[in-house]
Amino acid sequence: MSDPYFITVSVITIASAIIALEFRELIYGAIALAVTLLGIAIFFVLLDATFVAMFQITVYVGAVVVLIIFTIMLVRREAWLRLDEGGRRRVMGAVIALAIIGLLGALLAASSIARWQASESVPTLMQIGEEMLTYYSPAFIALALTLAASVVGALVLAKVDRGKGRDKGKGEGEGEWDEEESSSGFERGGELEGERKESVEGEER
Amino acid sequence: MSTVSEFTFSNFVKSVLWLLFWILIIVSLIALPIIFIVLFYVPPPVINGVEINPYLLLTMLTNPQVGAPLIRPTLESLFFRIAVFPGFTFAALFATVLIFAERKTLAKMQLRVGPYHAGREAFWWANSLGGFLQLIADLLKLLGKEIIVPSGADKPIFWAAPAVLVIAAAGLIALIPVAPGWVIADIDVSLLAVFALLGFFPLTVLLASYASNSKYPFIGGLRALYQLISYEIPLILAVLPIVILASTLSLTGIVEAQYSYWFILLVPIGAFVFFVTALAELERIPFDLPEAESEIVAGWLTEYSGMAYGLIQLANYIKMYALSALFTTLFLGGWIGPEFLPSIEVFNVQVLSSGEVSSIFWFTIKTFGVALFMIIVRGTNPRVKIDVLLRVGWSKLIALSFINVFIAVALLYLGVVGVGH
Amino acid sequence: MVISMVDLYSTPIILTIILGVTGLILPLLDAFRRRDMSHKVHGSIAFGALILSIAVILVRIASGSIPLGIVFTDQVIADDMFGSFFSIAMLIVAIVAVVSSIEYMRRVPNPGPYYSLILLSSIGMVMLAYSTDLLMLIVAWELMSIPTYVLAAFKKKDPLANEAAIKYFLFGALASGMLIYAASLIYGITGSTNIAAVMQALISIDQGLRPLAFIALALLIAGFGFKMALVPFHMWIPDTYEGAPTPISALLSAATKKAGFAAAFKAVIFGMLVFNVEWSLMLAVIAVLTMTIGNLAALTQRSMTRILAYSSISQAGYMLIGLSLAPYSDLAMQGALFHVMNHAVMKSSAFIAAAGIALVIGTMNIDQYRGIGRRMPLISLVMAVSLLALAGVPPLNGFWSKFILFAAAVNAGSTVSWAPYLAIAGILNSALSLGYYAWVIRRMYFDEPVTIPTVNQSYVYGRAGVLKIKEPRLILATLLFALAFMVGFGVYPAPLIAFSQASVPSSDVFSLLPIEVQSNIVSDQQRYGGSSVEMEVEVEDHGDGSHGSEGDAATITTVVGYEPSTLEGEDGTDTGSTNGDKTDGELNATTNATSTIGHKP
Amino acid sequence: MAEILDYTIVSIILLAIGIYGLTVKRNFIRMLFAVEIIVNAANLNLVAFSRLMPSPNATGQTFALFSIAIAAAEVAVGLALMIVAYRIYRNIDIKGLKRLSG
Repeated sequence: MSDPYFITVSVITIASAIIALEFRELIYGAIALAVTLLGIAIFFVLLDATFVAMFQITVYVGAVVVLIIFTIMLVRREAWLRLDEGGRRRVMGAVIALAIIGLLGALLAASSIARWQASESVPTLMQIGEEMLTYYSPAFIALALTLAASVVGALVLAKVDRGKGRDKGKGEGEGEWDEEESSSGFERGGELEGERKESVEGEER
Repeated sequence: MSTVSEFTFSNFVKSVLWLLFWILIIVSLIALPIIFIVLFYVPPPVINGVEINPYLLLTMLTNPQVGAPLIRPTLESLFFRIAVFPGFTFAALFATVLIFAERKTLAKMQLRVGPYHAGREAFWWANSLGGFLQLIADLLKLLGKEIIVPSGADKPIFWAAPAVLVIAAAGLIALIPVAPGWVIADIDVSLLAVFALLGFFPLTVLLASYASNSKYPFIGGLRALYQLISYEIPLILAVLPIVILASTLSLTGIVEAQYSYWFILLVPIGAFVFFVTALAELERIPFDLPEAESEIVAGWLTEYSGMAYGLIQLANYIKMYALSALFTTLFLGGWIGPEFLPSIEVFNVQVLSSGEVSSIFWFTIKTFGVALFMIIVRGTNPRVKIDVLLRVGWSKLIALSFINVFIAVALLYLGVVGVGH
Repeated sequence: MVISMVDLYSTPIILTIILGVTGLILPLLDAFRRRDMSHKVHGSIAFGALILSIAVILVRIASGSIPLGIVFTDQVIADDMFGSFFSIAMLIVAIVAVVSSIEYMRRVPNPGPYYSLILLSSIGMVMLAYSTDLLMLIVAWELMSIPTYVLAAFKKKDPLANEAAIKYFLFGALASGMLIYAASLIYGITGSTNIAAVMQALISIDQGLRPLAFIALALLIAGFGFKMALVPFHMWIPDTYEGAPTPISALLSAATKKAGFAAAFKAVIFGMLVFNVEWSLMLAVIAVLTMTIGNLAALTQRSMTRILAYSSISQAGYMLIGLSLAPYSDLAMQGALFHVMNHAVMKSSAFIAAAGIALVIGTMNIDQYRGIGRRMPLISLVMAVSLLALAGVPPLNGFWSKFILFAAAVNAGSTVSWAPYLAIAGILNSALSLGYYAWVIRRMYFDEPVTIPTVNQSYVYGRAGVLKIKEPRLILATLLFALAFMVGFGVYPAPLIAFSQASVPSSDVFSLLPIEVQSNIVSDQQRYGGSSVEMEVEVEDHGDGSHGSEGDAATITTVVGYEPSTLEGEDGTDTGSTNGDKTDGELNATTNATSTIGHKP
Repeated sequence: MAEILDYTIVSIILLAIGIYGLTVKRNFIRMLFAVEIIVNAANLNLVAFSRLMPSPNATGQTFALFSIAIAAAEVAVGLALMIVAYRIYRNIDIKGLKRLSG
């Protein structure tokens, strides 16, 4: 516990994690999140896992935080983003968090990992690569498919559908939502409006 | 209370004396005690077993030969490496030379008549260096200018962005091996670290454009984001075959793997893709959409002025040096070249060996050549449209880099090159 | 160190290749054509791929090369009967979702990605069912979840769907975060992520590490609980099922939830085998709470999807009975698996029937279901049958699985005193659930038809006043398949019982492990169900319990189950089970299984 | 060199902060932050165990790499959902959010 680097980095990491959640400006929250992620990367460096650290920075700072900030900039004027939580709720959350820290921390301190002696051997990059491509190769395939799925999914969601050809009117009408109608009862908002609209169109034809 | 008075000689002398008086006071009351405290309490640095104390320094002034054996250890110290040689000063110097070379080359290519008189007299012995002092004049101008922060700007981010850019660029140069053993941070995953650092640029640019609170910077920032994100993928893919062939992620290891072949001979497509994506990464013509001055004023740089602008430009040119050096390291064999230069000796003590001098020479020449090529591209090409840029990046370059990866794998399996020479 | 690559000819890999290639080609088809192709084309391709996958599993089972029970090896995936069982259940649901989507989603743009995401998600489920490694489990879990987040929000202009998806996403992300955290703790304790190695390492665990193992266990149960719809973690279920497109609700409720159970079996029941005493009572309490709260909440609902969502929560409680009693009774896991298969079909058919009705009358509100039984007789029939099956009315398949579960609870009463109360709670809850199922049936059949709002004119024919309704054909086809399944296996459940019995390990593994802590586990010749069964747990020297990146060859092969050759003619049984037909011959194993069921209570 | 207990305690504090964020915050992006913090706490655990356990092995680092990639995929989908929500709610006010209750 006497390692000054460790203490500094952990204080910065934890503080910026709290700032990320609590700072009023969302964009500063995102920057604080980036600092937290960098702090984790520095922990990795302290743990002789340089490759993981660099991977962490490349993926998180280079992609994830950029995406988050981009989204924040896109939607930052939206009022519904700034829904505020009540003070009581916040106190409750803090109590839960402290309880978790206390309970799990006590359990941890009681467990025998405190007496573990660190060994000198350091896992190498070659070992990681070998493990990933032999033992974990099916998981690697699954990961590739996961990334493919997320790309396909994100593209489909982010794309603006301009109705093409036959489906034009119908496709657009499908999800359209009329506030009066669907707030009145238990009805499903989306597709029903579409169906109704479509039926009108069908009659016109 | 002094009012504005006419300039008279006596006033001038009086003010000079006044100034001297204050300097004297400050030196004697503040600076001297500090110096003494430092001398008494801070242990002097020990280089090569010799304590560098003030006495030794004074001796060196009279008899430089005493210091000769200490030069080499000084060169090898971490501080010197970071601050001077493979580090910041070298890179900044390189960047300055690049700016000058760029101006001259562009002027020659496009028949521009620029400010070429500044420094012409100072460098009368080298006619082509005319206009060199213009750089210093530019620097002074930027230093003297007021930094205007637009109203409604997000000030902390606005101020921090140039600094972060410079730090990230400086981080890049820390990873590049200039000669055998001459690298600041010799980590075993330095190639990945390069990409990690390159990841900071889109983030910072986006934040800077957001913080400017202005339309053109915002457009420029979004363009920069599209461009940097979409060109990072082919950039990484273009480097993949190098990793496959050299079977290491360390830049030093990659250079050492090229003693028999330069990788540009084995994977020329990769070199091409890397060069194009590096241009895009640098936001240089033909990919300078984020700062296209004829469309969106100066893109995300619009609101920056004064020394903040200067810092950003410095970061840009250091980045240009870093990427040229990276190209050299990855494809052109880094420092590898015939050993022909003599070693440097001071008072018969060898400071740099012949091999080191040649290595530094070759590295510098190659890097400069790559940078010059970038400048020539700038001089001869128009800017592309954003949709062209994205289409080229996503379809053509990625496809090319995949072909490139297959070539590398084929080379590996055909036994042309083995894993890790 | 020799770590062999995984066998390319094992079932999960073949399925991954079939579904993955199809799934990746589907969105590209759109990219290379100027116009979107219709849902029919994409849906048919996806349907073909899914049918092919089921056929592959059946052929593999028929060839007899798949070991029975659960197999834990030193690979990340193992080709075993347990995985095949879950894969078949989940692929059936995927087929049902795909076929009904062709009609239900036909006006939603982007058909290519839609079916591609369903296929990718089903790869995740399949790999999850086969995985024997915590990392593999988590990656497969994400592969299963991430496409469903998108699918739930696929109607991009529908705010309800978006809300549902965002809620689902947040809970899903929290669940996966917890799982990764739990896995990190387990890795820290045991030095490995392979479940067999974890199992072995936990047997000889240092007492000082037990607290960490409990944290991990709690996090695992919470993480899986979100997907399984257990009670403290069920908040997102009704909203998401209501908001998502109904075929996707069917997929979520009937398939991803089952995958959650498969994962829980692998990681909690077997991975944490040593702690069975500690977790079983907790799970039992959660089971009772889940059943009761789900049923009570369902009573107050008026929207069909919400009713089905709450009913889905309560059904999770029944399955959890099987999980909590797994250490104490032979029948518990078997009943849970049987119920998993049944619930997959029952719940998806109920959802699809609701979707079919909504397609025509345009609402999920059961007050509008008045008299629908006369206008849409077939769909209403299937709806009624699947609701009754969910309630566990005797001649239907739901009865048998609940019966086995309750029998298991009574059976386990000899070991643990609280077990019979589970059976009582289950029976009371079944009665309670009939309350709202019967309400829906009453609305459909016994109430006078009012002028139902018919939004989709294309399904209506006849003159005004005597409106008849054409029932959507593809939806009807899937429903009739489900009807055949429910009634067929209700009348003659033996094949399915045999299949589920073949997929569970002998319960002796549970009684064996905690007692013989320190030494090697003795393989024992067991008599089970009249046929001689061998359960073997081979532990070759495995060093520190890791599959080891350094050190010598570490081979851990833990086979929990039977020898493949013990159940003759298993193939015929299974082919029958998935086709919804009865098999011809009375099989040896089948009779034994049924007789066992008969005796135990 | 810090001990394994220190790393796990930092990791648990981060986990608690993440859970706090998820229970308290009602803002989608904040909740996304909280999820990221939880995943990173787990990664810290993994890498710390991988290096500091009595017999170090590379599995923890491999696991961390997988989990980083998974988290990135998750964030991409989450933000796409966010953009869809933005398109839907651009023209209407806050009460839209209350539609799904219970």
